[in-house]
Amino acid sequence: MFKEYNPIQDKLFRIIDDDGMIINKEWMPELSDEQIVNAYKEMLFARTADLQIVSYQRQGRIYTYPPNYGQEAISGATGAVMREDDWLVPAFREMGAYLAKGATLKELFLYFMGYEDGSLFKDAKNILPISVPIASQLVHATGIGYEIKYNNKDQVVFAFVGDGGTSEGDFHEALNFAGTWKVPVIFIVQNNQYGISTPFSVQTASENIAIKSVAYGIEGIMVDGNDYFAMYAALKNAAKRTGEGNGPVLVEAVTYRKGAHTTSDDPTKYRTKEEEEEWDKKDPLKRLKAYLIDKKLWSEKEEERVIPQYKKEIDSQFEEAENYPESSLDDVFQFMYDEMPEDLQKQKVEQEKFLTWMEERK
Amino acid sequence: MFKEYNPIQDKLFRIIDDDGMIINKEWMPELSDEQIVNAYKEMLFARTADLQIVSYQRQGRIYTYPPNYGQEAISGATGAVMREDDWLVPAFREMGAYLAKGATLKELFLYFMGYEDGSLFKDAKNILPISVPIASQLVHATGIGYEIKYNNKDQVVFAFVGDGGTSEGDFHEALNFAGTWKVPVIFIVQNNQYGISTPFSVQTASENIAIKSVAYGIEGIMVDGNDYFAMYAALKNAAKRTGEGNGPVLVEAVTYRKGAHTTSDDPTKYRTKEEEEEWDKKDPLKRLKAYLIDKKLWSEKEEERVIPQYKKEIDSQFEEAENYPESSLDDVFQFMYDEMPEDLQKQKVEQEKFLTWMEERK
Amino acid sequence: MDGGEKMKIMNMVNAINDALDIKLKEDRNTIVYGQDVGVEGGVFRVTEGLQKKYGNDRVFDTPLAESGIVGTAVGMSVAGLRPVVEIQFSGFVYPAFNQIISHAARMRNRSRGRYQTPIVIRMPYGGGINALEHHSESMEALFGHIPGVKVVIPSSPHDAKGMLISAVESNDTIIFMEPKRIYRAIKQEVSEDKYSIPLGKANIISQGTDVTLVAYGAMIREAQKAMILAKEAGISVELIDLRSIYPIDRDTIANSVKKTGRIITVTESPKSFGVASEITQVVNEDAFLYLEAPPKRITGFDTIVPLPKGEHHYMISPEKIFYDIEKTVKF
Amino acid sequence: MDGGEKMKIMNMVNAINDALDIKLKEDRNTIVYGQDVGVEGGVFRVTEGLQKKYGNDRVFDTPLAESGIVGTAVGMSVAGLRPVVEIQFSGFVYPAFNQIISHAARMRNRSRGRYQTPIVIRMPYGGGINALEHHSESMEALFGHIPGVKVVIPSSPHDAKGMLISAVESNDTIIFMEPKRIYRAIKQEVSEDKYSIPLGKANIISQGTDVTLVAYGAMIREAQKAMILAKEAGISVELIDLRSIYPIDRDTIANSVKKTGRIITVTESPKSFGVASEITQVVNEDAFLYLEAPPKRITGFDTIVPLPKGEHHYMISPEKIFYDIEKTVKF
Ligand SMILES: Cc1ncc(C[n+]2csc(CCOP(=O)(O)OP(=O)(O)O)c2C)c(N)n1
Ligand SMILES: Cc1ncc(C[n+]2csc(CCOP(=O)(O)OP(=O)(O)O)c2C)c(N)n1
Ligand SMILES: [Mg+2]
Ligand SMILES: [Mg+2]
Repeated sequence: MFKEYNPIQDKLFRIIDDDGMIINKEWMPELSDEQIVNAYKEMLFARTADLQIVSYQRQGRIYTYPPNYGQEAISGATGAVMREDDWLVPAFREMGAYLAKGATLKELFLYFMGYEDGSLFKDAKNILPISVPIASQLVHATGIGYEIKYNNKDQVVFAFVGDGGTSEGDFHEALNFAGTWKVPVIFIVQNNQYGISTPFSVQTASENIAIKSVAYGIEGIMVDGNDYFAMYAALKNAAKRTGEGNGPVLVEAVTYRKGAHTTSDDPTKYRTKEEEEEWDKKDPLKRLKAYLIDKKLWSEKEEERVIPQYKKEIDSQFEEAENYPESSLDDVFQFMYDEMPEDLQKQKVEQEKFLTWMEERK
Repeated sequence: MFKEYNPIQDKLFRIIDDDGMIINKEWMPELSDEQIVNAYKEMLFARTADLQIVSYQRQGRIYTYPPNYGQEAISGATGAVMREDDWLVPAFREMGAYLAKGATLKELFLYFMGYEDGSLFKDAKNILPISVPIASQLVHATGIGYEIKYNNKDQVVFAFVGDGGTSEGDFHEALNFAGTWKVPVIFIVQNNQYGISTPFSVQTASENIAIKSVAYGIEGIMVDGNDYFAMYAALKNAAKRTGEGNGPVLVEAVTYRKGAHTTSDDPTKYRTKEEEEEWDKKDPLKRLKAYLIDKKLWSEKEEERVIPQYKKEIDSQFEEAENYPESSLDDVFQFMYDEMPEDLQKQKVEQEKFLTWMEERK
Repeated sequence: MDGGEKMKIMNMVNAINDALDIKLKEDRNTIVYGQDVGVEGGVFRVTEGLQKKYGNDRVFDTPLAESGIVGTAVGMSVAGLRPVVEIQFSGFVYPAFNQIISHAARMRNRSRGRYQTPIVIRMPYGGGINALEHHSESMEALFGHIPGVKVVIPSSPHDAKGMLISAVESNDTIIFMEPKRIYRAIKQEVSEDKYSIPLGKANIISQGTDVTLVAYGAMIREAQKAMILAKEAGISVELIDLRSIYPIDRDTIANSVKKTGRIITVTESPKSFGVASEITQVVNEDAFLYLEAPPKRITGFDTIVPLPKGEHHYMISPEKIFYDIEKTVKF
Repeated sequence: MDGGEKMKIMNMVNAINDALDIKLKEDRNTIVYGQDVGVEGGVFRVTEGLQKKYGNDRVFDTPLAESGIVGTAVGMSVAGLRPVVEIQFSGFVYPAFNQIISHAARMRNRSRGRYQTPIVIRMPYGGGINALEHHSESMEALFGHIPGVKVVIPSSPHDAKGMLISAVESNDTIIFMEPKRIYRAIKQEVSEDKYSIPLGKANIISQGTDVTLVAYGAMIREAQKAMILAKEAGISVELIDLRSIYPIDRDTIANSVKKTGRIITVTESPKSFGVASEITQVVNEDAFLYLEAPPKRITGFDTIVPLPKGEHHYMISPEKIFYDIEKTVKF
């Protein structure tokens, strides 16, 4: 696959076209009908949640949130390929992947409501918290890859970053270390064409992102990130390859951020309606749905049936999050060090004294 | 040239072979006999100086020094291609280039003797001081390139870095910015196979360094850095190309650090005699000399005649440096800010008071 | 002020924008760039409209790479330009730390005065805006410890404009930290003309006799609220806006302490190794015999700034300041 | 000490090597890496012989990239390893600053205790070795201001070994700064057994009554020389080796000042925002009423450390320390 879709030739790996028709049978992954329907449902759930969150945000019930809208196939395919023991190293825009790993929507809500516990992802095995400083998490992925190799474990790391993130020095260092160490890491770049308002053409003069793999002597492939099957096939292949000790893989997932950068961003300032409409034609859900309907595996009716269920589920998790216990002063201090240094204890005690004074003053 | 020697094909651009015979007439640069002889003389001078400095160092007359020994053709060719107005952004191992730009040996001696004034390069136009934090200077080159483009100047930036330096994030950011900004910068990587003791294979799994250019959508070429003509032709071409607004160029100069990393390093710990001997065959001076002797432009006798002259010249500049005036307390303070802040003035005054006390105490 | 001066109601965002506008108009060497500062006009809209006005080669977006942003500014400034770069949030300046400490701060000294790096590195800092991780820190003390740069922080629209103009005109590298919490919270009449406020001098906001209160940035507003409580309690506070973190205006502080005998410094930063400690040292050096109570620091904790739901535990309230004023005065 | 203990003459390089050796032998999760630490054994030979002994996957060279070095250590440690990484000189740690401040220092807090980053970041620091630019700085205060890491500095072979063993066994990220000037200058008997010295505690090197002298790293030796001069002048100095920059051992310092009434801190770092200011603040907080003279700082200047030919202007001499001891005692 990596030979055939050599990024030097600027080739895009696709399996279905914009209308959901298979155009690349050779690489069509072996997935049962049920698996495909489930994949669609997960993507639909993620999108429903996404749109719902934006409306919560408008109601002032949640802080800034970065929607995944339009990028669901990437997270969906990652979720399907990742095994329980595999590591997920997130950026911040791959909700479906967290959910697939075992994180809950409630936890995500907590995070974007500003609760520390939203980073816990309690029941998700081997997942790092969301990483805000762009691209810095990629080096961690390489480090985790080293541990896997060192201990001969059967694991693969899935690490996320955006197109903007490829400009950071840490992208370079992470891939370069990973290349020389030959560690089992898949670097997934969600190329959604923008870093906030900055278009891809301002990020780099490189023909595409996958091609950057040659700088590290590793495999790279440019995949239609809005094509669930292509993403699944590419990641499955990459995971096999890297898991067998052949070194890291760079997967560029070409996609489009249909929503705003975050709920505080206004994309009309920097992109055109025409562009948005062009990309609407490539919408990942639309395409997978067309495939399913064509195969009689899905229907508008079914969709109308599940969406209200999803909404209810989302609302219920959101409400749970809204009723989360308040954060305590302890929470600020307790995880700073393995054992709290004396001086830090004193700082806490002093604050408590002040709070008592405040109480008494009332 | 850049098409023909596409680094993706791992092709090495050479003009003369190990014995100084032309093997690539097509690209042989148009240089007069005099120019070639001069080039050889400059390289010979640089080498003579280099070896001399190592012996000064052994005598304890100079601190740590990083020899250029074996890499003279790269600096030599750069010096010949650079115009007066062009910028030179040094790393620290390209003596011949500084000299060509108008820096003096004496200044270099001052630098490695630990005088601040050794960074001044008084009569060299548009040259930055030596940069110690590896690769960090490359971003400056890109910035200078921006100014050139902004003001429509007829200038090119020649920026140096080592193979080790290509691993730093700043290498990535410098080339990526330069690529998107399309600025007139030539990034010259002296791939001397080692970063201190670390071999190239540990730096990167990339096939070669020139190939990293594709990650930035810029031209790249892998050149035999021990072949003066190849280096000259490549840089000349690169300068023309980039000067005409076609964006930056990455030139990998494949060479070998024949000496130690610095005078405090012992290469026998990490490389073999066989390897050194293999590279001896490719020595840049040996090859150019063979060419010249073959063309009857040079002789052993001539060489025996000039070397003592060079040595004398080197010694004389060294002695001048040794007699350089002592650094003053003023020197520590005066260039920190455009105007010295009051507090800094006070710090100086306090120190002066202490020095007076010391004097009086004696 | 003479009659010709035109005043306009501005918040800090407007005032900074105005300062940039003035300098861009006045000096073709002034260049403004960073992430999303062009088309978008900055995530806080500080550079709004400037790209349209001055063109893509003078106001523009860069790749997402802070070391690249500051490092290219070093190169540009050496070659004669005067870049004003934006770091989107101060929490993201660290990839550029090497370029700041190793080059911007050292190029003049290294080149023995031959080259200079007149760069302004603007960045919003500080807490109180319900932001994600890394968006709320106040790490100005880190920059204060770097020889070769200056560090300044305005506390009002008026100051922001005047100080930024000075910063752009300075031949030094200036770390210009903007208290984002009060970007839009304070509005005041600001002259539309060009004016500048010298860097390195503190500003006595109000005179007092019982205790000196030093603050800066968004903490000035909290300090002013605390002063109301103090007044009620019959305590006369002298409020100093530090304005310049480095160099520190020793004289203004020491003179005030000589009058009041007591000093409290308020900063949002972590407690240890912060600006307050430096001020305490300065006061010990310059006004030791006048001290009637231990110089007090009111700071954040030596912890990460909590996410929004816990941020109130960390943030400094007017009550907290008053609490310590009272304790210090009663010492 | 019981009879079984075997002692050996070691300098600090030997002692650090020995500590690494012990931990590598004892715990397969311990991993040592960095630039040239493998085949070469480090530019200062600190890791000499370890690669041969423990293999390429446990002691190895990396690409030349500090952010990569520290960042991969964050990943490894989260996954269960205990990396001890070397930064070749502290002047080259800045490319890794973001990984330290944004991740190593925050991962436990961010993940609510789920993950930890038991990393040791070793780096030689300080002046006095006639080195090139960026090879002589003492910027420990920068790290002291970062919540979530600990910062320690040994002053002798004995301490270096015991403190490094504690550092490797700590579940926190430890910035371990090594005073390269005394790497080989001090030799002493050091136990070949495993022992550890708790981090966070200062060490009273010698008791005294007139003035407290706080120093650390290479400055201890200079302080000891100054004490000879002080003794001649009839001044009794209490010398405290700070050992831990963060957290600071407040009690040991305050108790000493309560006895002596006077304190001087010696650091090689730039003057402003340094360790001395923090100690002055601590003393003002904890022993204000005992102070008989202003807490004094003896530091470098707010300048770049000069190149070798000018370094003597910057370096702190025993005479300088004595000069200030005398002034402080006579205050
Ligand atoms: C180091 C750093 N610089 C700047 C930011 C501010 N910021 C947050 S998201 C973003 C754009 C990211 O673009 P991209 O990597 O393409 O990811 P996307 O948002 O498109 O998913 C920026 C600049 C940051 N978080 N970290
Ligand atoms: C950022 C940084 N890290 C480490 C060093 C220490 N150091 C000096 S030279 C060198 C090796 C450089 O290798 P390379 O880039 O190949 O250049 P060469 O010495 O071979 O010319 C190292 C690690 C440094 N100067 N800067
Ligand atoms: Mg993007
Ligand atoms: Mg090299």
